[in-house]
Amino acid sequence: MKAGILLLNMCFPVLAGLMMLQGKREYTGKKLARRSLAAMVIAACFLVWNLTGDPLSLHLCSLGKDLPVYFHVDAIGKLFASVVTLVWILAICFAGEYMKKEQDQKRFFGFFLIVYGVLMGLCYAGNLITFYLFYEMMTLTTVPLVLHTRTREAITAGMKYLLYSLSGAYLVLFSTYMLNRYTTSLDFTPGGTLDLAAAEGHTTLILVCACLMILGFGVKAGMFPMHGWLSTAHPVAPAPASAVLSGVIVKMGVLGAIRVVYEIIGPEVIRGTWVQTVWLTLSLITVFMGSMLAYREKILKKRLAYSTVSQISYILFGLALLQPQALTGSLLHVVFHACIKSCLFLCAGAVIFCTGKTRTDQLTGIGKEMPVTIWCYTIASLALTGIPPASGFISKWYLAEGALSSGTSVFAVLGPVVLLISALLTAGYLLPVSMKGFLPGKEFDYAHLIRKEANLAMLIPVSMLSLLALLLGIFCGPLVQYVEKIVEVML
Amino acid sequence: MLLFGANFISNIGEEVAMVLFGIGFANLLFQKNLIKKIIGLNIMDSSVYLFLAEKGYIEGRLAPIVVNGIQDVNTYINPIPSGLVLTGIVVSVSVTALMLSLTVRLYRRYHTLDLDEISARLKKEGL
Amino acid sequence: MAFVQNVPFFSIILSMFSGIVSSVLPEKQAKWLNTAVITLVGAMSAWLLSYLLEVGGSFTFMMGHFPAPWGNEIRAGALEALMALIFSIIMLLSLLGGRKKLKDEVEITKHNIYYILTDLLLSSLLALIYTNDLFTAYVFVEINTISACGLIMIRQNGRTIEAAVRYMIMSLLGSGLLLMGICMLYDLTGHLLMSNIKESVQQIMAEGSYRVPMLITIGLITVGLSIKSALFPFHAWLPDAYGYSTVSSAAMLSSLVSKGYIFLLIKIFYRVIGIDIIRNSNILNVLFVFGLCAMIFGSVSAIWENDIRRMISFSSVAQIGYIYMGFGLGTEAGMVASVFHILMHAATKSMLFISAIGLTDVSNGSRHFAELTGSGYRNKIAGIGFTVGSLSMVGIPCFAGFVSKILFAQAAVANNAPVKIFPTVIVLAISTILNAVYFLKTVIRIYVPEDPAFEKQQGYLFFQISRQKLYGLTIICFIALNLVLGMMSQPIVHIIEIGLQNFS
Amino acid sequence: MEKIREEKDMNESRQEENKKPTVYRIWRALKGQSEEKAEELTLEREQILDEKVLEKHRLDHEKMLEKTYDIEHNPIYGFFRRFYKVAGVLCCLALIIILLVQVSYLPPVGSSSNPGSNEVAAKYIEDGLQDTGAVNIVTGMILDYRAFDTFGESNVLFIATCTVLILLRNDKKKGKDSAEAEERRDSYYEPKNDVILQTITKVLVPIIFIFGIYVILNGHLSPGGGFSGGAIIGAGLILYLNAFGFQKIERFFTEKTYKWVSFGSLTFYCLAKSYSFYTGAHHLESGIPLGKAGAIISSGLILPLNICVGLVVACTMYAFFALFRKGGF
Repeated sequence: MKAGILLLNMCFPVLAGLMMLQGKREYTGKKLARRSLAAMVIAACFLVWNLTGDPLSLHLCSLGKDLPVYFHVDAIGKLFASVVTLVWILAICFAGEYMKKEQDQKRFFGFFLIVYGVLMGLCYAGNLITFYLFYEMMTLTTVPLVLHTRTREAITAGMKYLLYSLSGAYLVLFSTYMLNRYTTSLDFTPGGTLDLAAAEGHTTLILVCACLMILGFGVKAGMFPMHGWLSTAHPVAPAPASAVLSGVIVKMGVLGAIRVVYEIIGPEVIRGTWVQTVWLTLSLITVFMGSMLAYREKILKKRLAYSTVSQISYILFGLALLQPQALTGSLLHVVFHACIKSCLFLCAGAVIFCTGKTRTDQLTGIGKEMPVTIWCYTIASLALTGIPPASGFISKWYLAEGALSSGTSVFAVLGPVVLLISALLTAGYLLPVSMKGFLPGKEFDYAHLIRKEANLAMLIPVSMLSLLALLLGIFCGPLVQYVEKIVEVML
Repeated sequence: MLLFGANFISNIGEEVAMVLFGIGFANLLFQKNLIKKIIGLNIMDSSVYLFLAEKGYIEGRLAPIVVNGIQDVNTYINPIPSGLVLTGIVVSVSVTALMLSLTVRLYRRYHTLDLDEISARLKKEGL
Repeated sequence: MAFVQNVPFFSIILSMFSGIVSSVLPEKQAKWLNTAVITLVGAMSAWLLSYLLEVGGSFTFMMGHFPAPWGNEIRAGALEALMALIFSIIMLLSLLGGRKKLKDEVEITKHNIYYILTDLLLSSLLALIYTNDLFTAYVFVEINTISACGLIMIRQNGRTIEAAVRYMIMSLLGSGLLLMGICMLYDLTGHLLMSNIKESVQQIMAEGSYRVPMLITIGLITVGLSIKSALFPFHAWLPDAYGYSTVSSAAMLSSLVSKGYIFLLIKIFYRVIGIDIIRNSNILNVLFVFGLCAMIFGSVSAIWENDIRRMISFSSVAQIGYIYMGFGLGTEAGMVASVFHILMHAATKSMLFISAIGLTDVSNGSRHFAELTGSGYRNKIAGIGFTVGSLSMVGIPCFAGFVSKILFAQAAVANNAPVKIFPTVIVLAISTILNAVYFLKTVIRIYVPEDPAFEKQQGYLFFQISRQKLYGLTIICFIALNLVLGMMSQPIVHIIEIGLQNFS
Repeated sequence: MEKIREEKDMNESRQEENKKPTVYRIWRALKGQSEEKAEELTLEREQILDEKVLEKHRLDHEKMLEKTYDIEHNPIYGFFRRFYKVAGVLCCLALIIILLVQVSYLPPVGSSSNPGSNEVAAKYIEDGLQDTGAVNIVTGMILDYRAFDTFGESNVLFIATCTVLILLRNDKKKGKDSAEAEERRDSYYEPKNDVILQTITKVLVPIIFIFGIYVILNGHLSPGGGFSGGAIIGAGLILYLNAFGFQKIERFFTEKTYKWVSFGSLTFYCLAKSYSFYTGAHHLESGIPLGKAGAIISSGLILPLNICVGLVVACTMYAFFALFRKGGF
């Protein structure tokens, strides 16, 4: 019974999406949005059903020799799954209005649902093979979202996204082959499944594999050497798509890193080795560089994309510290950043939808034109900057604390410093928009000012997300306890 | 001479066959002219027949045709290589016919026998 | 002796006889005869396969009244039956899929010759699969070569004839070396039947006389067969031959002919020389290096290619490189991976060719990427087929390619010669990513919509499934085959393993 | 029209040439003079290609040549060519040396203790007569012991003919091109009626045929057999064609004849051999009498098989020639 529900949670959205793709008649955007919203709600019910109740596992089938497809619902999976579902429902509400201006919405919504199903599978995946399978599927099914407009740059962006992700995935795959000899099993078990007897004397190889895997998942998470695709793919995708891309899809790289480091190889193997150093260095570089790039960027969506790069590297930095509080911080930041960044992207989408302005220097006085949107934007940016009591503050606090109390010599100090600097930069690149927006200055002529406020279908998701960004920070107790429970199991 | 084995002197006939084989091989591979290529092919095949004939031959014995009922092993040479030669000849005849007909077609179309030139012409045709 | 044991003999003789009969039939009857024969052979091979899986082991079949060392023999085991089954299925599908193009591209008076050629090609493939006698193998290799050449140049424009000449030259060099090797092997052992040769080869290697000539002979045979199957430095003929011949020929050549030679090479390794001797010699390392070169080179030149069919042909250069790389690993697992890759590549590559022709047909027959824009919408079924094939080539899970890549990687990692692990895995990764580059580029290209006005002006015609039911059916069967290979690979891999055990 | 006139006066010249005494002709030959009017004995072939076409081809050819091998314009190509040559020679030498080394290790020629002369050869020699009834052991071997190879071999011939048919058969409908072009092409293919050739052919061809038939029929008694005899008969056919041209030979040998003869013989071959394979594999008696050794009618299936092979080979040889000559029968 439970297994059936689990499968339904993955298959139902996919089937719904396929039906939507195959549907002959060309529906209006609203009707499509309503249908997909209904589908999402049903899927969410299944999800809730899964969340309540003890962790269950399911052997589906087997792709060839010792390649079982195996699902296992555990705490992290539940956390990610709920975040995904939340963002998804809101994004679909938004899309129903936003996609009016776009071509063939049928395909958009269809693939949107399919991607959701695949993500569910990714969250529930119980071993590395299954994870890889759904990881590839996710890459392939998100490409249509990226090149939705199918202009030339959209297609090049799609190719870039595809190649980056595939090469990352292959890094993972081939280090999986290598690792396969030294592990008892590829199932995810906290503390790692490394077979110490077999691993004796092969530590270098294992470390190389670990490094490759981290890099491979880092591609999806936009870690430093391979962050190029984000800034290309996000701006060309329609706003709901880019919201989920940087809100959720990118997090899946993080999930992969967690799975591999904490549940396959085991933190003890990596702690204090060069791999940890490399990882920390790369993530810190990315944090700083992402903020700088975002600071220098003029196009709003690109700026947000770069900010995603730096924010995700906060999470990776936390993971790399291999230290309980830091891990807590990272997981918290996963949740918060999902809400915040999708909120920001949806705001940008709303602005583009209503005014057609994409560059930040055009946005003077935008606050007068569409105040509600920009208020939500402001709240979200404050949260991202980490102004207490908004949510970003909590996660960053945990991160900094973890960094200081982790035994890593240089990074213990360097980490918090970099985090602070980049927080300042974050304020520097996010807030000017709303300042200019609300206080356009004297030469702004109020005569030609017209209210272009987005309508409810857009405002509701945006405001809900910004409220979440605020409230999760204020009433963060239960969430923090939940995360700490996870962390206890892992470390 | 260290390179070579014990029977270098006694197998002189086979060495001729081998040299022929190498010559035919090189002709088939490196000649530009198709007809010369085909000649090389035939040289190669006949060298194989020579080799087989040398293999079948045994000092001072008769051809494997039973004469007045003597069926002693020590009377006749080894019949198997002769059979192989027969098969090989037929195969090479058919292959040669095929190659020649291909050559004729190419010549009728491009008025040349030079393979590189033919490919240059093909590029010019942009076919 | 169970009646089912006649199946190898029947299927060889039947396909040959149908070829002979087709020479006096008009083309329509020849076509039906050909289809019927291929189907029948497939069915019989399936029957034989089930029988052999039931009883296990393998059996030999005396061709004539004289037992082993004197007469000819054919031998059938599980692996041979599997090969025969898959080959006949793929040949049938390729013929069905390319039938319409055949009508357009080959003048009607030569159709029955086309079917004669395919019948004899089938018979020679079956004989190569089943035979237990080296010289018979040589004769049928020649039949295979000649009929393949005929299949290339039956569509007569300059390109195909030139390609046929190049193909013939290369494969004649190969068969010259092969024949010379066989003669020397006969000279050293005094036998022509594989099992007897193996005994005396073991003896020779044991007592150490004739070790040098034996190694050189093995080298001759290997080089000959790898030339014939277009291993990397000898692939110059391949792109033209596959790229310009009529589509069924291209599908059959790329998926069957070269695979037949490779299978013969496997048989020689196992049943003639003995795999241990091969592993102790350096030949496998040479094959390994060339295989790696082929993997990189083929993919790179496929990326620069601007013509869809030539691109697919170059990719099959790379795939043949994979197979030889698997040999080169020198382990049982590597061999299994190679054999599975043979099947996978046969299935996928023929599908790619067939669906590529569907795409070019709706683009005024032009094969350049620029014109292919949006053809995935004009011909939906072909678009789907091409996408599935590309994903399988790129190695996405659930498709056949993923399984063979995983098998290769596992074989490489489990290899006990650590010097081979890293080259293999790294080159696998690189060439997979290169595959991804050119195949997915094409897929995205065919799904980028073309401006309808432009399409109308170009006069692109749209594909109606009602018009070509056969074509659609073929593509669907291909997709099904690919999914079967990808999802239920376990029993097939099992069959391959036991088959190889029966070999040695 | 004027072609006919040329032929006429050429015949006249030849007749008056014949009138002169033989001694005179020998004497003139000794003096080293050539015959008068010798240049009239030229074949049509040179007359048919007119100069303009040849000139065009030649110029085009030269242009292509310099286009193909312009070393100074693309030096890489030039380097490649030179490298190619050197590599070619080196490969050839390396191959030869390897093979020489190989051969020098092989068992010595002519010694009776080679691995080749083992129980297989012994069995063929000792029991060959009893097993197959063929006095000629090689024939017995290729047609009975190892018949599968030989069957494949005749299929090689068959398929080779098919491919040559694909390439060279011109399926032009006769109605397509005008009558005089037709006549022109025929005159192109037909040789001039050469008296010497025709006389000699009249004498030789029957002898050749009879010899070929003899070789085929005695394939199991003496050297020879289907392949050699068939080749001989094919040579006879080709000679006849060269002497008398297509119209005469098409009275008794057309493409249809070729098709049916080869079909019939191959079918018989296939059926007979499958019968014997089947019975052999199932250890049944193939109730075919071997007859008395040494007689023409003996050795079971070998005689009919030889005849079939002979027919196939003869037809194939002739078909090759006809296809190369005219693109049809």
